Amino acid sequence: MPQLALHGVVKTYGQTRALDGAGLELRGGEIHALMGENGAGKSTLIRILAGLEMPDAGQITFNGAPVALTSPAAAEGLGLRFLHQELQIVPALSVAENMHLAHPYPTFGLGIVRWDALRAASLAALTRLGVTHIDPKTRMADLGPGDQMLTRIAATMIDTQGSLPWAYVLDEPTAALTGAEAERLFAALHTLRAAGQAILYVSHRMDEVLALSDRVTVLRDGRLVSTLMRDQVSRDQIIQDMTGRDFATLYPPASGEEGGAPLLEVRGVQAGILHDMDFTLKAGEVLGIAGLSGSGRNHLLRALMGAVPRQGQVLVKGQGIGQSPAAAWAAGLAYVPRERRAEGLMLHQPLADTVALPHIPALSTAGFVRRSWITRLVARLAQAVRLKAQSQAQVAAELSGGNQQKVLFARALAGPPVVLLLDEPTRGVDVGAKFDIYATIRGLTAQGVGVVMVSSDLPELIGLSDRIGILQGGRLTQILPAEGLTEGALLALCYEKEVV
Amino acid sequence: GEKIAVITPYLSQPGTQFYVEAFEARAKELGWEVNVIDTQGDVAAVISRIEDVVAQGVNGIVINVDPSQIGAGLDAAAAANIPVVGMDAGADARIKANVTSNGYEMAAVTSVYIANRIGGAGGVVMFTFDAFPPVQVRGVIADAVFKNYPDIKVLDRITPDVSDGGIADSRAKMEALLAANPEPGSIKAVWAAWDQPALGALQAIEAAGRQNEGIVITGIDANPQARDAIAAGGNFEASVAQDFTGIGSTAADTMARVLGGEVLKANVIYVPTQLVTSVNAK
Amino acid sequence: MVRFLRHYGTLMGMVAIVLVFWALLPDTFMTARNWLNITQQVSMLTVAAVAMTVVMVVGDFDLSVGSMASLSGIVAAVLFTLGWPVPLAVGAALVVGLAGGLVNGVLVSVIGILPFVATLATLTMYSGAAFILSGGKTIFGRDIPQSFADFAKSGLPLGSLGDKPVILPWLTVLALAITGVVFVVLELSTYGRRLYAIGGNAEAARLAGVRVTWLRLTAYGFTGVGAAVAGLMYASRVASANPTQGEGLMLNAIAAVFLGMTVTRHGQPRVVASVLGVLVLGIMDNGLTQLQVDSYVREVLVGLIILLAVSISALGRRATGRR
Amino acid sequence: MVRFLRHYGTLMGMVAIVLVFWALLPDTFMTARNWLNITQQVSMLTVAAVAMTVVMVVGDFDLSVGSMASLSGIVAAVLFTLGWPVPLAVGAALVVGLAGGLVNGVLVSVIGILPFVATLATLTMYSGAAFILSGGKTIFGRDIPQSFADFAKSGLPLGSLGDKPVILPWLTVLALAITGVVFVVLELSTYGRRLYAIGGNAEAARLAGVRVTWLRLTAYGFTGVGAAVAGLMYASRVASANPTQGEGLMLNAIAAVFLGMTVTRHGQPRVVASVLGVLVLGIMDNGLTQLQVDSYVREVLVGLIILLAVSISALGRRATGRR
Ligand SMILES: Nc1ncnc2c1ncn2[C@@H]1O[C@H](COP(=O)(O)OP(=O)(O)OP(=O)(O)O)[C@@H](O)[C@H]1O
Ligand SMILES: Nc1ncnc2c1ncn2[C@@H]1O[C@H](COP(=O)(O)OP(=O)(O)OP(=O)(O)O)[C@@H](O)[C@H]1O
Ligand SMILES: [Mg+2]
Ligand SMILES: [Mg+2]
Repeated sequence: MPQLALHGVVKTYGQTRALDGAGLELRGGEIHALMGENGAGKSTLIRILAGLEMPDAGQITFNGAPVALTSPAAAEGLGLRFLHQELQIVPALSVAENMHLAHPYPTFGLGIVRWDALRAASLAALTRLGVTHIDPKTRMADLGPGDQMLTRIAATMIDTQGSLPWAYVLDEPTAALTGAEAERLFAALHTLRAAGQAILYVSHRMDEVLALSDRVTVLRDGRLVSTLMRDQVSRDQIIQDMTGRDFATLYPPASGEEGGAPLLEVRGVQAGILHDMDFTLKAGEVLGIAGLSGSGRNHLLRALMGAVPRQGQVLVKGQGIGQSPAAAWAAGLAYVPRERRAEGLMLHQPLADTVALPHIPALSTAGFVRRSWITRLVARLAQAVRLKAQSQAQVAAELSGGNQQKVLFARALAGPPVVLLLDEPTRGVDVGAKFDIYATIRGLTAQGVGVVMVSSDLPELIGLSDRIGILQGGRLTQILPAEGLTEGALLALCYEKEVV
Repeated sequence: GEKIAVITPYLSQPGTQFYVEAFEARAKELGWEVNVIDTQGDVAAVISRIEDVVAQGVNGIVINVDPSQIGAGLDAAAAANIPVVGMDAGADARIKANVTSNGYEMAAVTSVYIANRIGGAGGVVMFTFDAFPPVQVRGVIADAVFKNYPDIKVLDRITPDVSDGGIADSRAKMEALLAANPEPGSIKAVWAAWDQPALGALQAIEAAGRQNEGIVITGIDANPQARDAIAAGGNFEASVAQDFTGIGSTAADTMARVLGGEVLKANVIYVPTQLVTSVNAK
Repeated sequence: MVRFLRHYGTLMGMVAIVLVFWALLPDTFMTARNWLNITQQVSMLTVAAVAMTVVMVVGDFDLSVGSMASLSGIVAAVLFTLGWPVPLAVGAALVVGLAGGLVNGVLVSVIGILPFVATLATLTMYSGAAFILSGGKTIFGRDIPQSFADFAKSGLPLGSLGDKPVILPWLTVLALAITGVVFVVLELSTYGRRLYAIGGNAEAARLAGVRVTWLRLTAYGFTGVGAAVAGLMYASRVASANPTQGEGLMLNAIAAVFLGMTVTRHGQPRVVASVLGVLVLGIMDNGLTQLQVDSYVREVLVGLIILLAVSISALGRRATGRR
Repeated sequence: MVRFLRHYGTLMGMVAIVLVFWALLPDTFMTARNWLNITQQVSMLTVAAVAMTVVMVVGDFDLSVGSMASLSGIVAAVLFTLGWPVPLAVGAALVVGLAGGLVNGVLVSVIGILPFVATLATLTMYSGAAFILSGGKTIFGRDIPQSFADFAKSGLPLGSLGDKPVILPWLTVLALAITGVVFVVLELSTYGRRLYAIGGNAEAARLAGVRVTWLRLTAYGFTGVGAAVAGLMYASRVASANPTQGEGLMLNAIAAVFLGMTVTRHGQPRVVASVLGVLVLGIMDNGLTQLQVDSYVREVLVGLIILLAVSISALGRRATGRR
């Protein structure tokens, strides 16, 4: 069995020490989970394996012999295939061309591309993953996020003349997948393992990791903490290793009882694929929204914010609100968007600017902003969400994913809000930061804030919500209490119509 | 020796080059140190550069833009008592003298040449450029001359794109006009306010195979490329030679007289021009 | 060290340039008179660059500032020839600038054309309009009222140095005033903070309640008015108007803003930095002319200086981590 | 309908323009000779636009193509005056083009300067170099070898029409050949597909192991050589070289590529589309001149046509959803 090992890897960026003695050992025929909090160095380690970054120190050996991974070609030559963390696609090119981004195109010679062979190779790889509904000629931009991810995963399984892959390195492959799509991926991974291939796998979804992996390696602050067999390790142990702290229970208990006055009333709202939206949110209540990919969850929050055109009425505390994000923020709606980098942050500006932006009217007099007010507000909020940043002037791009998310939470809290709209609030966020975020949400509901939360993380949805609305093809089919629901039951409800 | 600054926005134009060179040659004999500054079309920058050389403390300044556009610079020079001489510039109380050719005269010579050659009748294409005052006056005279012949019809008055010197765009424009007037004899003459459009028109006529229709082309300036074409005996028949060398050296001599303390009476000094045809082109 | 170079590289480069000129031109460079000259010479470019900064803050460009400057000069001059009084004609030229800017804004912000393309097309159109209005001629001489031409020739008396009076030119005063106004608008007002947010991430700004389409449109309006002011200053300085005279402003204004961006903390466009950029260009022009460096060599040197400043800043940004 | 307009709007506009000219100029517009003329007139712009397409495919710009074209013409002409044989001088000019392009590539790709800034600075430098080499003069007449000037005057005999021979000018042939080569490289070769991938998402390409830095650098090399070829064609056509003669190429080349992008399916830059864009500009120039439309009005009209095409495409893209 081939074996790849890294020892004592060190990597610094400017003043950040991303890796500080990290290590890993990967064998054929295993599914190996790589775990760690946000910023623990997982992706950095993977980029080093991929030949995209050079380590400052450390050794890499393949079957016992030292190797130098100085370029992506060198990594490919060793039979390593990568799926990097960010959803990296070229929207303007076809599925087939996207799948061959990391691999040589088949040619007639002289670099002239053989399009038929290109498509055939892509189709074969898709089929290997059990995906048959994607045509390699389609433009990548025309696929949904789930299909895009499947395509990228399939791309790691392409046959090339050069070297056969033996190891697949997948950095958060399921972050954008629904349950069913993830299942398909897991089945494919099992097949690969059975064929003696190795899989290195990064995920923040604890249940997934526990169900799938043979071994678990945990990094903390760039250091190797432990590598253990699945059957020697418990969930609590992994969390303990990752965070150095102990979370008896991840979901803080609901504090107050719901049943206050109605805060948000949605009456016959239509927008895009959404139809006949009717629901009421009461003070202190968390309404979870469950649904399959493309069911319109994202669209629902955007419609409430007035970011997409809508018909029908949206009332906050009994008052109708105008159709623009400005009107929504002014009425006390606060929004934490799904894509924090694309939709939330001013990545290269001081984080205080991002936090203050929607609240500028309240932070200014006679058209001029009051710097001191902003400073005071941001200082208070940063503390409230336990933000780890050097200063208010630090740019958001320099923060880890979890802390970036906390910046957006801080912004949502500034109002203070009447209703909080959350879209996948903990996507790609580590356990520690997740706990902080859950505590923040609970703290708000205790003060009577209402929350509408979209999440694909079903345990989270069940753990935090008071009621859960099921969205199917743009319709809210039912709203039921979260108490006592299981993941399986919830998933079944989301699929209901298709099953029938 | 004396430090003299020559400041022009138009150095890349062939005429300007010649008189600047002649100026430099004469200046060398006089033992001057000459700094030639090209502002590449920017007139305000001419003012700025005048201010700079005034700060530097030159002994004299030579300009070739219209003085009314650079009043602030001339004031700065006057305040520092630095004499300014115009080289193909324009008249102004603040410059000691302007050395130039008579633009009205040159345009009259070529337009009358055309009128005579075509017997006072037929279609004429004009290439003009009104944005540049010395060239604009040429168009005014040609308009007047052609208007005086009732049977001469001005087919088009074209302003070519001069960012490339004017040949290529004039050629494209002429090609289009030739295509629009396919009948032999429908275009009798091309009058160009300077040589580049005349050369472009010539290329267009030859490329269209219409060089034997007797289309008469005239230019102004008689630059070497134009002289070659005229000497070849084709459609390009005449141009007017400005005595660039004479302008340059006269400007230097004028500056020398000013620096010598002489007070000049006439503030325009005309250097004679000459009609160039195949007889005297070489 | 690297970080230091990145933030202060360009600034130190500027100081070095000034010191070199001072050493080589001991008597004439470091004089009040020369510096007043420089400020006056760069005043039009300052206004154009400051105006350009506004659209660059929202992450856009405006290639049409140069032809808008030409057009505004021509509009005023043509109205002068029709006998309009100076304030009215100048006002009309500013209105044209505003209108032209808003047209750019509509094309980019409402219709959604790339700024480069939209303003490239309007560049052609505004320049064509300037040619049509003027009949392609330069308008000068008696057509330009004395009071209009005098503006650029006079200034605020500051006292006297030796025997000569020292005068702060009105052009300089105007450039400073406009810089001040734009500084206040961009850095201190809520409007300006929103523009910066749009430049940082337009979609995020929209979701945060910023009226992106409208604000982006108005930013072009600012730039259009600024371009018109620069064009009028130019026309006053040369006491004439020519349909091509603003052409040089556009590339220089953009160069100045970019040069300025190399000194700012996060590489953002900022008013004061843009003015620094303008000064670098102006000082180079002034000093190299006084040193009698050939005009063409000067051009190459200016290109090199820009590249050097920008390279240091780019490399520095790289070395300190992400960009 | 909207979708239809978006894809075919510009194409239909082109056809409409041609039909209008045909109707208004029944005898002279739709003739083989006129079309051969047009192709020859636009041949230099075609090469420049096709070269520009290469860098635009990777999502960049090259503002220096115009001054590189001037420089290459000057280099060849200066070498002619030194007695170099034509092929050697032309070869040297092409090497200068390649070198200049690679310098741009290094600045943008290796050092990481924004394309706009880097090529703005090199624009100044290459233009300065052309001025220095030529001493600011136009090189012409006996200095230009006959064989070099003849290239632009002759062509491939195609037969005869009526009494006159019909000749496909070499300039047209060369432009077609270069278009063909670049088409094959961009659309059919692995190299070209990698360039498109970089333009689509450079970060994704980098993570996938595409040598982004290197490929981007080479793209500028292509563009530099293309600009040099355009400059040589220009010099041959006017049988002279002038340090500013390429200036008009840059903005027109960019305009042509953008105009072309309005016809492509997803708004990408493509070679054939760029050539269409060039043709639109050339046909407008030819037809409007034949109709004796005032040059200034023509300028405004061309700007309007570009805006119209781009607006329709932008609005269409909006209406059909994604951008
Ligand atoms: N290019 C870079 N420049 C500077 N710092 C970086 C860079 N890449 C990563 N870092 C820093 O290195 C550390 C490790 O980051 P890395 O992306 O490897 O974490 P991760 O474990 O993958 O986290 P996540 O779970 O959020 O994906 C973080 O502190 C991060 O901010
Ligand atoms: N701006 C838009 N214009 C047109 N259609 C849209 C727009 N936004 C979303 N849609 C469509 O509306 C449907 C619902 O999308 P939405 O993103 O809300 O679903 P979702 O439940 O959040 O799923 P996912 O998790 O895949 O994002 C999808 O079919 C999507 O293509
Ligand atoms: Mg990661
Ligand atoms: Mg969605």
